[in-house]
Amino acid sequence: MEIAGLRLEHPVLNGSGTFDALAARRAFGDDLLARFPFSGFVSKTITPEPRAGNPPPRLYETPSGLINSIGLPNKGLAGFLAEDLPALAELPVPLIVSVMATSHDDFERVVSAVAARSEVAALELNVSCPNVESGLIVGASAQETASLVEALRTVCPKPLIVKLTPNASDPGAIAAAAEEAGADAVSLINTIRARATDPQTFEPWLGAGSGGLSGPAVRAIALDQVARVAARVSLPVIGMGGIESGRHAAEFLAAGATAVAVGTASFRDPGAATRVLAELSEELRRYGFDSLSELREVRAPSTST
Amino acid sequence: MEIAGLRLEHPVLNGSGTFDALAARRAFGDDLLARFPFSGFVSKTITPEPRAGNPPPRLYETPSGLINSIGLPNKGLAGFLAEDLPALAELPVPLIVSVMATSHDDFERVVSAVAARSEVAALELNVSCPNVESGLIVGASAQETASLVEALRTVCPKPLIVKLTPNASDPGAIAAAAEEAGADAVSLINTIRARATDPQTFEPWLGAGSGGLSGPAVRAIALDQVARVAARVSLPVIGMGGIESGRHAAEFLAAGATAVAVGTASFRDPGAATRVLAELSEELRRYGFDSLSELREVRAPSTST
Amino acid sequence: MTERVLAPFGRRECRIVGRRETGGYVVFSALDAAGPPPRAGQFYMLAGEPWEGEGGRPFLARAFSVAAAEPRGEGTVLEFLLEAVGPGTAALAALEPGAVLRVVGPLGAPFSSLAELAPGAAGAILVGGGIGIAPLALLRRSLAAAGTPARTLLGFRDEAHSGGLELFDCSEIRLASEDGHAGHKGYVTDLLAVMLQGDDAGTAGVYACGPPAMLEAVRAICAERSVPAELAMEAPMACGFGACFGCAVPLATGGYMRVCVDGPVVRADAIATALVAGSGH
Amino acid sequence: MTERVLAPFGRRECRIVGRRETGGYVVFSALDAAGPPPRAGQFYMLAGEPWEGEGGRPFLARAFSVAAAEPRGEGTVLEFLLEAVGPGTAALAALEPGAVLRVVGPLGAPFSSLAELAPGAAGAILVGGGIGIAPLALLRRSLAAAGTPARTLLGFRDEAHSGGLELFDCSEIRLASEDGHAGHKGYVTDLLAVMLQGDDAGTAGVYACGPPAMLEAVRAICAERSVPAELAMEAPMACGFGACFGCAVPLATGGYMRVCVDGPVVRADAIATALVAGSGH
Ligand SMILES: Cc1cc2nc3c(=O)[nH]c(=O)nc-3n(C[C@H](O)[C@H](O)[C@H](O)COP(=O)(O)OP(=O)(O)OC[C@H]3O[C@@H](n4cnc5c(N)ncnc54)[C@H](O)[C@@H]3O)c2cc1C
Ligand SMILES: Cc1cc2nc3c(=O)[nH]c(=O)nc-3n(C[C@H](O)[C@H](O)[C@H](O)COP(=O)(O)OP(=O)(O)OC[C@H]3O[C@@H](n4cnc5c(N)ncnc54)[C@H](O)[C@@H]3O)c2cc1C
Ligand SMILES: Cc1cc2nc3c(=O)[nH]c(=O)nc-3n(C[C@H](O)[C@H](O)[C@H](O)COP(=O)(O)O)c2cc1C
Ligand SMILES: Cc1cc2nc3c(=O)[nH]c(=O)nc-3n(C[C@H](O)[C@H](O)[C@H](O)COP(=O)(O)O)c2cc1C
Ligand code: FES
Ligand code: FES
Repeated sequence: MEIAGLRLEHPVLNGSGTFDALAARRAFGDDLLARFPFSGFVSKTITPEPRAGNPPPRLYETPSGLINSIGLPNKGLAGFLAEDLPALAELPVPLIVSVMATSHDDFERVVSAVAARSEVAALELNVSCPNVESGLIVGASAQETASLVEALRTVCPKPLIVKLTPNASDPGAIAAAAEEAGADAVSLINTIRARATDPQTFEPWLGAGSGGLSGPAVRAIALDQVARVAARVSLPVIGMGGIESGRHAAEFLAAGATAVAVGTASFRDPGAATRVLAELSEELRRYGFDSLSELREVRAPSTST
Repeated sequence: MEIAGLRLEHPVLNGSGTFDALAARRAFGDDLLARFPFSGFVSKTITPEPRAGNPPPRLYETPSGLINSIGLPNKGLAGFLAEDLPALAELPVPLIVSVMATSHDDFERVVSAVAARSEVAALELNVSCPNVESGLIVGASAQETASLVEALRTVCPKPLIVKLTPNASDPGAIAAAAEEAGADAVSLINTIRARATDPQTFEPWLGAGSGGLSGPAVRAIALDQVARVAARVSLPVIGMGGIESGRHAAEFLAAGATAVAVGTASFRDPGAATRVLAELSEELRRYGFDSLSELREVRAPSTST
Repeated sequence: MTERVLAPFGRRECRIVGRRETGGYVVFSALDAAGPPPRAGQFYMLAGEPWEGEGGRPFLARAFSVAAAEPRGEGTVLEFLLEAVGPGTAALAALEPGAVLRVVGPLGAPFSSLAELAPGAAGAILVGGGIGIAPLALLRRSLAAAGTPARTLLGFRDEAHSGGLELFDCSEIRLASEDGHAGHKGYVTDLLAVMLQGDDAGTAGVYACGPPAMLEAVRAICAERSVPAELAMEAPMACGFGACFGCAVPLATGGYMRVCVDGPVVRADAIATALVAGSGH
Repeated sequence: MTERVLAPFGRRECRIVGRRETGGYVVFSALDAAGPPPRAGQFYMLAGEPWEGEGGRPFLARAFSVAAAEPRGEGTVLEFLLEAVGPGTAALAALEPGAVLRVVGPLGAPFSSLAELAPGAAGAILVGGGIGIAPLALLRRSLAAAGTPARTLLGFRDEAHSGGLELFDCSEIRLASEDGHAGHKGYVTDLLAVMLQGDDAGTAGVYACGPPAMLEAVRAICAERSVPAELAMEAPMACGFGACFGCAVPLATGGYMRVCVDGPVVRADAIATALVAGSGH
């Protein structure tokens, strides 16, 4: 299949920041490469300068979900290009690099430097991370999103995926703005702003005060936003949020997604995406769909409230 | 305790639309009155004209949550005033009537007619229901909310609670607009837009296409919005969203809420609010808080991202 | 109208006291120490403890018609007939004696007496399909106790969906099965149509419970012949006591009723259709 | 550095083959047919089947140090020492032989050999507190197998938190207990301090695992006396294989390490503190 000019073996990617292929290789060795579960690998979001990330605690388990407040720890652009990119190039699938910055200039610097590298197949713009100020501002506003994408479009000859925030009144409008401004695809949802309480002190539990919710708890919300966005734009949509099974993947595809991503489910089982893919084929067969695109045609107009 | 000029025996209310005291009286008889679980009763939202509600299916169970797409069935203003209000007046607690309309004129008509009735202690404005168009529009915009509340303030001598939608980029800004315009309190969260898929056909499952998510799945999201809103306004905040235990209630109070409401938990146990209240007292004792307001002072500034 | 028996307010805990398997279904019984004896047609919202399972479901309680109710000590032993079709029913079907059952009920409107349903009728006809035979078992007993003559027609898909016959302690049951493994090969409503052809319409009242398609057929047959009928309906429920407005069934006069408080037993001519999207499985 | 044993990619299913209670804790063992034998200090992410419970938790798998590993047939019997402190540990503690255990592992960096940790040292000192004695049990055996002399100091809060001693098949354990029910009345780090006073700093290497406050005391004592030490750390984990960046512990040089891939065993002088917000219980 092809999405935004990217050739993929199958429709299951990873969510940015939910799988570190280099760390996983330390844990699983080359068995990881032999059984690599994703059809394309999305890196954790990188920023212009190195970041240490948020003070712990960074995690809180909720009913059927997880709050994280990681704070985008990363080596920064230079460290990523020098150390990580060559190692990531050994993965058997196309590489999509997720990037974030807090100004147009910084964004342009990161995007052009990353796009210039031959190891990189596509870029994803994280304008939706709830843990860093710029994500909130850009991703919640159609205008901000459009102006950013327009600016980056000119410095990025590679496919540009815009990752939408669910913390917006109307994600469809943001997606439409991104399309208008030249994005090649959109992906959603990122995590939903959430908070936990210290069991002993009743103060905020997370070191950074609040974080983002992911996992099965958010799946129904994600599915709705994917359906609304897919109804609004003709760009390919990469759907994610709580996908744990092939059934769930099929639901996102039926709602209009072209591909899906597995995030939190990989924490519970590093090979979850492999199972999701196998179950998805099984679902298609059971319900008599000949192809993914046939499943996508099911979708009813999603204008209802 | 007092909230927005309303005297309440304790801090546990019901969420609008999650407890029909008249139907419950048919099921439980006067045992309901003898053991009434809430300190104030919030009616299901009423509208100017009668509504039949959405076509079935109206419900879908999600991991630790529930999607509903009920569509505000109600007898309309006249039917409510004539038939329901006298019966609701028999409840042993103050009555808060939730109202919604799709224009300022209609809103004014409903609010002034309801406020004129002596059985009514306070009104709640539903500007946040995800199932009816106006809720989306008004509740997602600070300006719309302010102009509505200003208009209704002049026709409503009784306490006016504004129920906020979680489907907004910045609920704190909406709350601030409501405060500025003269609201006496805010309540949140209403349900979060969500969607389900028909297990057989892969089409949208709910009769209306989409609905709203409630229950434990949304609690961490609700807690964050309550903390942000409480940090932004000095109005009393009625917090709700997935509260199932006294522990959860204490977390909302520690985040800045003055009172809490129990919604979906009542479906699983009609007397859930009674248990929540008992457990809340137990929590206060265990952690050495002398009063609810002491618990509320725990809250750290919630400006962190 | 036969009055509903009111439920104690709130949820209470009962103990499972019996469990057996029967023709693809499970019958389990619970000792309800604090609740009143229910009437036929009423239901309970049931959940286990613990309840939420793998994948975060079941989350809500599930509705079950009471199939038998016998006094024991101060309380009542309630019997339920259960078909495992999803996570909630699977979890309940796995409960062993001694386990805690969380209960709200009895809920909803019961069946009417024959005199109320069909004044002057000589006898009742009970029509049950699949798991829907459950409330008819209790109804059959209460009709017998009242001295009301009744004939019982029960239909099943196949042998794997044919449990609970032993809940009926009478010998004049007529059976139908879609695969022909027992009784008439075909639908139970075939038997009803034949029976009502013979009957004078004025001499019978019909009580039915079963899958939506069966109820719709009963509704049509009885409407055509002007035979008064009551249907015990199902609809997806979140609460069971009128709180959520989720269990909507369209009324003949427009709008919707709530199955949990306005039903589950309804006059067949009160509803627009028994084929409600989202009901059945 | 002793190399980590790599885990097979993905999650696999094992069977519980044994379970016993010991001084407030539970020891359970599982037959891992497909995984390699682990090294001391490594851990596994464990979950039951089904896993999610009442209230929607546990949701994520939980981390457990391997306390013993013995070959059986083609596979390995893994033993874990478990203290029930919340929904995840409670669910695991309830698993009976025959139940399915979902497993990812072995994960993380193991303890170094004494020659690697403290070149020239004459012997190892193992310092364990509470449930933290688990990885030391396996370490003690592997040191013994390598012929490395080792003394073992174990501390417990009280009798209800003192299980698992029998995992150490050696007689020279010295005990401390806060309530004085066994051995020295006080902290296990009191014993360590005394022992290191007598010792020449160059003659020992310390391996420690236990609650954050104990590890921090070990770190301080060893730093003061320049004794090389390795700590097996804990931190809340979502994944266990470096995917989530949740298990952060501050480094002495600034920034954070991930306990799951950069640890759990770390050089004591590499971290800024063992008292990390959110760790322990
Ligand atoms: C008044 C009344 C009386 C009843 N009496 C009996 C009885 O005596 N015995 C008996 O066995 N059953 C009875 N039922 C039916 C029983 O309540 C259902 O079978 C049960 O609720 C199914 O729950 P489940 O979790 O096993 O299956 P579910 O997963 O809830 O599946 C049941 C059906 O619901 C739909 N569905 C699938 N997924 C979802 C979802 N996530 N959310 C919502 N709907 C979904 C599908 O159509 C599916 O086939 C009665 C129902 C009512 C309303
Ligand atoms: C490498 C490693 C090895 C370990 N080895 C062992 C071992 O051998 N034996 C053993 O018994 N334990 C071991 N542990 C600890 C064990 O993993 C924890 O005790 C377990 O994860 C607790 O899970 P729980 O659900 O029982 O408790 P939780 O509810 O997770 O509570 C544990 C603590 O987490 C915090 N907490 C409370 N609620 C939440 C929430 N919702 N989300 C996040 N945090 C919360 C609190 O501080 C609480 O006290 C090890 C941990 C690590 C990292
Ligand atoms: C621990 C964690 C870290 C994440 N880091 C990033 C990130 O760096 N960049 C990003 O765009 N999304 C990040 N996400 C969001 C995921 O990519 C995904 O959008 C979200 O988790 C929803 O999918 P899921 O429910 O399958 O996890 C992160 C999510 C988690 C749970
Ligand atoms: C079935 C159902 C119907 C509801 N109807 C209304 C309504 O009429 N008006 C309203 O303001 N909120 C309505 N709500 C929202 C609840 O009042 C509450 O804000 C929300 O459910 C979150 O709380 P909970 O998680 O405790 O249920 C409804 C919620 C549910 C589940
Ligand atoms: S099930 Fe909630 S109103 Fe009927
Ligand atoms: S637990 Fe996920 S990175 Fe360590």
